[in-house]
Amino acid sequence: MTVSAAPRPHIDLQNAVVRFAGDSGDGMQLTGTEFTREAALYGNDLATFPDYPAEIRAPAGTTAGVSGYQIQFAAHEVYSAGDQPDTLVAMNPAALKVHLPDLKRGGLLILNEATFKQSDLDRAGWKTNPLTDGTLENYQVIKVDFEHLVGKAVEGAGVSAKDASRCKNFYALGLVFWIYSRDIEREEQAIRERFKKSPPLAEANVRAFKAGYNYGETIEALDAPYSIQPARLKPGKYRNVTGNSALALGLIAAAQKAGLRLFYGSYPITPASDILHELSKYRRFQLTTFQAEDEIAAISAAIGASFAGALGITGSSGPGIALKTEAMGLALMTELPLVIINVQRGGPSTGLPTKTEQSDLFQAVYGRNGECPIPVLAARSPADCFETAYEACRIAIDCRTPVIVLSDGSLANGSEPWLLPDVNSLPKIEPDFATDPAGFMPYKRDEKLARPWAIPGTPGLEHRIGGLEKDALTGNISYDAHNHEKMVRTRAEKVRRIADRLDPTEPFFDPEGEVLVIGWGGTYGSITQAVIEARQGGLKVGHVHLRHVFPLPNDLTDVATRYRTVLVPELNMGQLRLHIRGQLGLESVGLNKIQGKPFHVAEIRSTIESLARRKHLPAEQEIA
Amino acid sequence: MTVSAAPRPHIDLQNAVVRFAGDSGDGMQLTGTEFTREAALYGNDLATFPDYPAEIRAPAGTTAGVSGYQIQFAAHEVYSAGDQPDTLVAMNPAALKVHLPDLKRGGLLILNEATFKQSDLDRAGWKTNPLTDGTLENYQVIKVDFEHLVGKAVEGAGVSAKDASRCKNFYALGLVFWIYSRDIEREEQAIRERFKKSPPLAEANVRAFKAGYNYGETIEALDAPYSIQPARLKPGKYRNVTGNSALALGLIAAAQKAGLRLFYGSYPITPASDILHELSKYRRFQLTTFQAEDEIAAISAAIGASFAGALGITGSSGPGIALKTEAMGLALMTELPLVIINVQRGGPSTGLPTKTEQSDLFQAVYGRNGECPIPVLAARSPADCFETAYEACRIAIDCRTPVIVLSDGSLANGSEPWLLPDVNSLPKIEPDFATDPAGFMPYKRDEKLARPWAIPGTPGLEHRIGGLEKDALTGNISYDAHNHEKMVRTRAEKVRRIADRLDPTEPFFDPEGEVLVIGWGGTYGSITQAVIEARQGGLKVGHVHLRHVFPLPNDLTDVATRYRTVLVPELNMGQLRLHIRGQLGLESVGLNKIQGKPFHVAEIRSTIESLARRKHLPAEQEIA
Amino acid sequence: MSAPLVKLTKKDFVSDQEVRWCPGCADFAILAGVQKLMPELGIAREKTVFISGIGCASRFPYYMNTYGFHGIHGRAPAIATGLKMANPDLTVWVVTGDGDGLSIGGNHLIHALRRNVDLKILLFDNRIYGLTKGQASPTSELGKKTKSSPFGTVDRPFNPLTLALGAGATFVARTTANDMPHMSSVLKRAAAHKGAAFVEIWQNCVVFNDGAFDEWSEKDVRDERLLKLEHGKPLMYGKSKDKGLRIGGGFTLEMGAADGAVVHDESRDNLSLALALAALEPPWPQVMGVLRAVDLPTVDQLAREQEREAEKATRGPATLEALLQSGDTWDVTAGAGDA
Amino acid sequence: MSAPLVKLTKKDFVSDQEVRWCPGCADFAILAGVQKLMPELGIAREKTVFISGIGCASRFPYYMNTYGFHGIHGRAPAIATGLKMANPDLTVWVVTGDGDGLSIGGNHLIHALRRNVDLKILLFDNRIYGLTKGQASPTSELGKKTKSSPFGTVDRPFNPLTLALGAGATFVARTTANDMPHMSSVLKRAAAHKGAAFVEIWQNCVVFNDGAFDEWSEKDVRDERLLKLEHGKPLMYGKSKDKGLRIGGGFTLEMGAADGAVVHDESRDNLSLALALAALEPPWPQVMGVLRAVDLPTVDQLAREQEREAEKATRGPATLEALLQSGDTWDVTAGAGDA
Ligand SMILES: Cc1ncc(C[n+]2csc(CCOP(=O)(O)OP(=O)(O)O)c2C)c(N)n1
Ligand SMILES: Cc1ncc(C[n+]2csc(CCOP(=O)(O)OP(=O)(O)O)c2C)c(N)n1
Ligand code: SF4
Ligand code: SF4
Ligand SMILES: [Mg+2]
Ligand SMILES: [Mg+2]
Repeated sequence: MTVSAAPRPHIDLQNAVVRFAGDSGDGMQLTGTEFTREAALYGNDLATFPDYPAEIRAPAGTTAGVSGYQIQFAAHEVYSAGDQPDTLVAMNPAALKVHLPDLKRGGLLILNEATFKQSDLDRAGWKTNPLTDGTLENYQVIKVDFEHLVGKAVEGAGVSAKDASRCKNFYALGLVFWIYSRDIEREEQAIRERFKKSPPLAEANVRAFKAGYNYGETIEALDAPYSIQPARLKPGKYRNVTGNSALALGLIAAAQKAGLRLFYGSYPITPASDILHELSKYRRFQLTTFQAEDEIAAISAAIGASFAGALGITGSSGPGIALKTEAMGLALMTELPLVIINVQRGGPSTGLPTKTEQSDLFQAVYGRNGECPIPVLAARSPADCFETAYEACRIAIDCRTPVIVLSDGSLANGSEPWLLPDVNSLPKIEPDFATDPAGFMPYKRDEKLARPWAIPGTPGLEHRIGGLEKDALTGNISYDAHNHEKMVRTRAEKVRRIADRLDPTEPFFDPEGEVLVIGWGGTYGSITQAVIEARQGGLKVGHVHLRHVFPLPNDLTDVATRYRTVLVPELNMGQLRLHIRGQLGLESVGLNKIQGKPFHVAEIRSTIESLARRKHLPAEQEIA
Repeated sequence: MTVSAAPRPHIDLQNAVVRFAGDSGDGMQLTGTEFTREAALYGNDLATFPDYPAEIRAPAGTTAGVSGYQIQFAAHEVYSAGDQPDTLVAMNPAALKVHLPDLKRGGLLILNEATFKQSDLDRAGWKTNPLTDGTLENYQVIKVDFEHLVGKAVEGAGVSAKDASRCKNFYALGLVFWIYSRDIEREEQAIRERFKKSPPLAEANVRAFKAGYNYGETIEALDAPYSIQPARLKPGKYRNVTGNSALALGLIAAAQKAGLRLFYGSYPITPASDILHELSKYRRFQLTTFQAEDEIAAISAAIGASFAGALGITGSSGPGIALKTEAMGLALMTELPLVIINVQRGGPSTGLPTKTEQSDLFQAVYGRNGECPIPVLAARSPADCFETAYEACRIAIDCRTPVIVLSDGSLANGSEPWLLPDVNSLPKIEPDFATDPAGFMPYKRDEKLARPWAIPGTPGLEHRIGGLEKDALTGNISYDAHNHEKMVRTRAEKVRRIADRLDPTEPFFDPEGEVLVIGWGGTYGSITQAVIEARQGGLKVGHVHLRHVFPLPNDLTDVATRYRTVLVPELNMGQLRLHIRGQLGLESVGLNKIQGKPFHVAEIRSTIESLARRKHLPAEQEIA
Repeated sequence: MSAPLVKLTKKDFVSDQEVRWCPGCADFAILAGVQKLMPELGIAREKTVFISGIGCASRFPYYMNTYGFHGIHGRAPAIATGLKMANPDLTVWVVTGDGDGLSIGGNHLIHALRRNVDLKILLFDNRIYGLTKGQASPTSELGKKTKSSPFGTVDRPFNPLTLALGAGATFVARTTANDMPHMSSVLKRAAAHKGAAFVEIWQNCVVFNDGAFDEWSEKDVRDERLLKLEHGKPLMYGKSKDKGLRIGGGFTLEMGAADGAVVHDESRDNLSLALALAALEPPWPQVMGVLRAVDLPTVDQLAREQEREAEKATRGPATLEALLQSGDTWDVTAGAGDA
Repeated sequence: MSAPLVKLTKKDFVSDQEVRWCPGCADFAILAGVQKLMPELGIAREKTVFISGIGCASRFPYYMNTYGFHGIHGRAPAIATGLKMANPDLTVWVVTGDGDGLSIGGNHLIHALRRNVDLKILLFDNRIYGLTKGQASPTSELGKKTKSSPFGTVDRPFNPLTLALGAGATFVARTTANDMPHMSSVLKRAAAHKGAAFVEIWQNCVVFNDGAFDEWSEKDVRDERLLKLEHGKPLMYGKSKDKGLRIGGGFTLEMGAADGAVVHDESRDNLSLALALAALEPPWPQVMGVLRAVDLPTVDQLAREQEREAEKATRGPATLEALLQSGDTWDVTAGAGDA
């Protein structure tokens, strides 16, 4: 892969963390996404973390309206979007206010100089001007007069002044491309493709982008350009995916492999809506998307679709999942396949809709009336959303059961390179519809304790199901006391047996030692990186990341006893920790953060280190 | 209190268990209730257990349509409705089929002879005639030709043949009155009062009742009449109450003591509907009942009412509670008083709507999105519903928090004598509305961490609340990371502190010993009786019955360590057991029954005994 | 897979389940009517699905020897929408009550109607909650004393017909369980309608609301108090069809003699006539029959058409491989791998 | 407790919160209109409450310096019902969006309307989901391409006006955020109505559905395409009021010349005129203004009256003691106690 030559010698780096930040209207999400795509195509490994406000567009120039996008890209494997940026692009004083505290000491700071007028500063809540009051003295500051430079660059492209000003983000992108020696030709094509409906806009953006790139040359005081070689990833074909799009693809893959129509019933909600948007594009794959009137209708329709013989799926986030809990009970009782996706966000209630959190585990495992055991799977990275979704569909169909998938806001919007799976080697999924009237009994079970899936349209199998307790064989309504006990225990056992079919738990890194870190969901990257770093310091540390949150792996306690202590870092108040103690009696120390943000690697690493040193183990570890 | 003289000498008993069973249309619930009232007025202690089908009236004569009502009444304190009836009234073969297995060996069986025709037997599923095939040989059988005898008795009362036949149940009641030497004059008055709108009907029922009573005399082969002296209960004024009516009274009492309007928003559902019916009668107490369009509207309206400064309450059963979980999060975020009542029934889904179960504990404690801690209280007996409801309201108002009350079907419909509390000695409840604009901050907290309750109509305190995360002081929307962590922890701490204010846990019976039985909810009676019996066998047993399911008492683990083992009997798969292990690390053995029915005393007693004998403790104890 | 076309009879649609309604309940009549109708439709048992919510009425599917789903309270229209969209070949009936369909399930109902999902929706209206033993429902008359309203309700009731029309329903009708021929003809019309067909059926609950419809069912008065609609015929009623509804001043209806009565037209796009009729309250006659029947594309049909167009518009093969590999991809070559 | 009666101004109703809508959003105009209206109503700030659900529109309460409650998605009418029934002295406004009010919250809306709760309900209709970034709403036109319907929607939209009328609303009106004088007059009428007042407000979302109402807002065409209703005045429109709606054959409306036009009557009990007008679709003019305004008792009022009657009817004192001791009681005398 060629990189366009730059006159100055490159400085080779192993990795870098870049954050783009600006007003909601400044196009920072787009800028970040473009940079990410180029890094991916170049062959870096990477991880991203977009972070935007709950309002569509909060008042310009205020801290409430700041939108950010962070990427870590590297010549080696990357597990998280990074704790502290090496380079921060701040398009206005509000963005600087919000993000400066995170910038690495000595880091590169690119500022939009023209926006530091007194009124701007006031709006952002700066008491004095950071450009002049010494605030920035520990950083390499690049002040750019974007308005002026962009204006000049796009002169003659045939766009209005307003549109010209909107090209700022591509100017900034160009500059960062120069700093990290990225391929500008590929990006130029991408820009032209994106704006193909308006050639003048395309032209203007390309000019701004190139001007930004060239501007890099002119900055003397800079160490850059840097270069970061492609990572030596596992061979194969790659694609950069966000969690939500990988999840959508996983669902389609499962339906296609099973030969079923995919029915996705959903009601929009941040951060789950993109799954609906994504799936809606693929109508050609025997795929029905149904934007229901609410979440209850969405899950009910999915149940109806499953009854009809489709793969019924529904997705939402915490508040919407709350509304679905009654119908989940119906799916459990009728023992139909159903997948329920929860892309978690900050709670409780409406909470922090655009922030990430892991606080819906209790709801997923315990949040229903009656004895209502439903398997719960959690995805650990954007690309892993594919596999988790696929596996959830497989279990749902195999066992005729609702299955919950937990994702979260950081996975949903974050992205990483994804090694495309070989379609033929995906596990088989066989819906195995009942067709034979001889001896047909709606609730006669197979060895997985699954009942037959007998769909309308099949002659001779007419039968009735519903949410009242049912006879263990005929499925007719039964109020019999012992039948009820039997059915409750059978439904529990059906789910329990899923654990019997799991692969043995093999911790990453050390198979025994001082600390076992047990995680689930989106903390995977930060934990992995933290364990790597702790082990570099000589500690023996293992890491188990649970895909199966319920039922838990049978051997988890056994594995845990091989370590002196167990640490459970979570973006909640300790839900998995209570869950494994309640289910398994497994004691652990919690590391809990509830700030709507992922862990910093350092927070976990230092906790591992201090635990390894401690004689007496605390119950919860404060974040240093 | 005088008992009308009976010619034969009475046999003194300490207690008796009587069950009335018949078709849904036979009026068995009424018969049972009448007998219960009389026993209460006579001064017996008692406990009752009504059990009826989910259909209004299933096909006549089938086992599906059988409705039963059991009472235990005694000359001593009574804790449960009894395991096995001493006397069974079976108004048709179906009732016999369903209930005969429970009748005590040698027990008294009163049968409606005329209903044992072949077609009746077929409909009830008897292969041969139990009257003649030896099935009944171990019982004292009294065959009564009700149709004929009742017909004769009411001749001339001026009612139709159909209405005459409907008097059967009072004939049966009369007979049982004779058997247990009850006061027929008081009952005669009661019947006349009940049918006061139709004097002929009143007359007919009175005649049937008296004829039944007199019929007793004529039965030679009987040990009866029995007599059971009044129980020596704590002195005071008593009243017989069902759990639902006690609960309704508890709510009214709390609102009255607090000087607040009571607003009850609800949507009908078995077995919670009677709370709505009951409250609807008391419109004169500044009380609004609102039958909402669904459960979501019911809780939302209650939240709106609390915002307005009323005591907002909502009630339902499992499936309806599921629908309320989203709005519970809103109540938590807005920190308004709210009481949510769940009268549990058999689950999951629609489950067994008229049967009892304790399987919504998980839902109550863990069933919401986000970190959403809500105190959970459980009532232990019909009369205790009053106190529990009162306490829940007090906490809700004191702490500005939603509070969940768990009752269940057996408590709701069951009844017992209730020692009326002295209204003046009920704990104070002070809503303490904010009125002073000086320094007013919507989220500034007091020492209980409660925020001010500033209601619309108060000048100068205008403010806005909602479900988004809010600033720790102003209550304005805040997306700040550290503010969120602070608020999540503060909300948790507010609830946790409730435990600090609880009385120390003092186990009933032995303060240390072999077994501590920890229970919650409607199992109180069976556990108490079982412990009494186990102790009579020489075992040292304690009993803790948790009113506060969440937060748990701080000293529970300490108390538990004073016993060799802890037994947790539950009408579910072990939800409290998992909860105390998860929350406290407290290990216990579970005794679990999921049959839609209360425990038999014997099931718990034998488990206590076998646990006391065992060396190695099992995880779950099978019911023998 | 499809069953041999033997001629079915009513009996073929009777399931083996014991019917658990109270003796005398009007639900029995509706059940009989529907079971009788089924063979006339010529649709195989296995292609027929009954979906319900919760309530006495909602036990209906158990008694039909077809596929059936006894859902949760209020959600039948949503379950049915999913079923129908997943398999448009099925004939889908929804059975609901006045509480199930208009109280908790009101939103799903109006959305199914606006979407024009091809469902036959039967609302058994007994103006009471039966299964939960006698609370007021959204069709209970203002001031009605029930278990939940011992002093009388304070909520004005819905008119199910105006609600359905206001929601944009393409087929709206009313009938009563105690007029079997009328009910049969209306059910048949509903079955024939392609789209969401809404039928309110007056149904007497003998236990909790006995006599709710007596005002309109007693022999001597019913002809005077009910107006049976017929498409293309004037709006006439009365024992000897001597009365009619005519146009009054300023866009109103007027009671008067039969001649000059407005001619009923079910197929009008404009809602005004249907609505005027639906909204009539005593002393006006209550209308019975089909108020509106217009043909519009159904959502299940539109969705499938869109799917076929999407398939046609696809460039390249619609395989899973192609899908996964779409977008920007890159290769990492062997040998360089370190993972 | 009640505030001194000083004359308030618009400013008094502006809260200290930063308004977080997109520049150019029509929500700003509605906010300004409502803030301007408030002092004209002569109701104290503390007696005024704004309740909303979730959506861009639903941020509204934060910007009003009154009591306010930003509820959960779709539930504002239910929250408001509880509030109003608990304290009928308050003036309660509900602000909702087309998604909030007609999709997830449709049921609460129609029930609030049928109950005639004394609420002023403003539905900000931008025919799109704003806050969640551009999905179709129940008022999006059939075939509309949105994020959730890249091939166009397949669901027919609701007509909010016919829906409200069908639900029995006692006050139904429409206005648009880009005609401040009209909007002000309609809001004022809504405020004056005793009962549930439903107002649909056309509101342009500049980001996700810009131009949705251009067809009716551009200067040169709007008079031809909008018919402004006035009570007691004939149904006329057109720049020079030369066109009118008249009665056609068989109970229909007809476009024609102004004279002979039907006279608008908001106060009719009969729904037909209001509905005929509400249901008009292009090429017919769209109506603006008050379609229906009838006086009927409100549920909050009826409930309080019932309460007063219950109090009057009480035999003996309505004390807590008396309540607890009602029913059959008995005494256990001291000395015999063993517990
Ligand atoms: C979520 C939920 N809420 C409440 C109930 C209780 N419930 C069952 S049926 C019913 C109403 C029945 O009335 P209707 O729909 O009119 O049917 P009917 O029994 O009169 O035929 C109610 C409230 C329930 N099963 N589920
Ligand atoms: C239970 C629940 N479901 C979904 C959402 C996500 N959500 C927030 S606002 C909204 C729709 C907003 O549309 P509309 O009501 O038209 O308001 P607008 O933003 O257009 O003003 C949705 C789906 C939510 N917050 N809660
Ligand atoms: S309660 Fe009423 S509706 Fe229900 S089965 Fe009985 S009569 Fe029919
Ligand atoms: S997204 Fe649309 S409705 Fe929402 S604030 Fe922006 S312009 Fe207004
Ligand atoms: Mg009903
Ligand atoms: Mg909208």
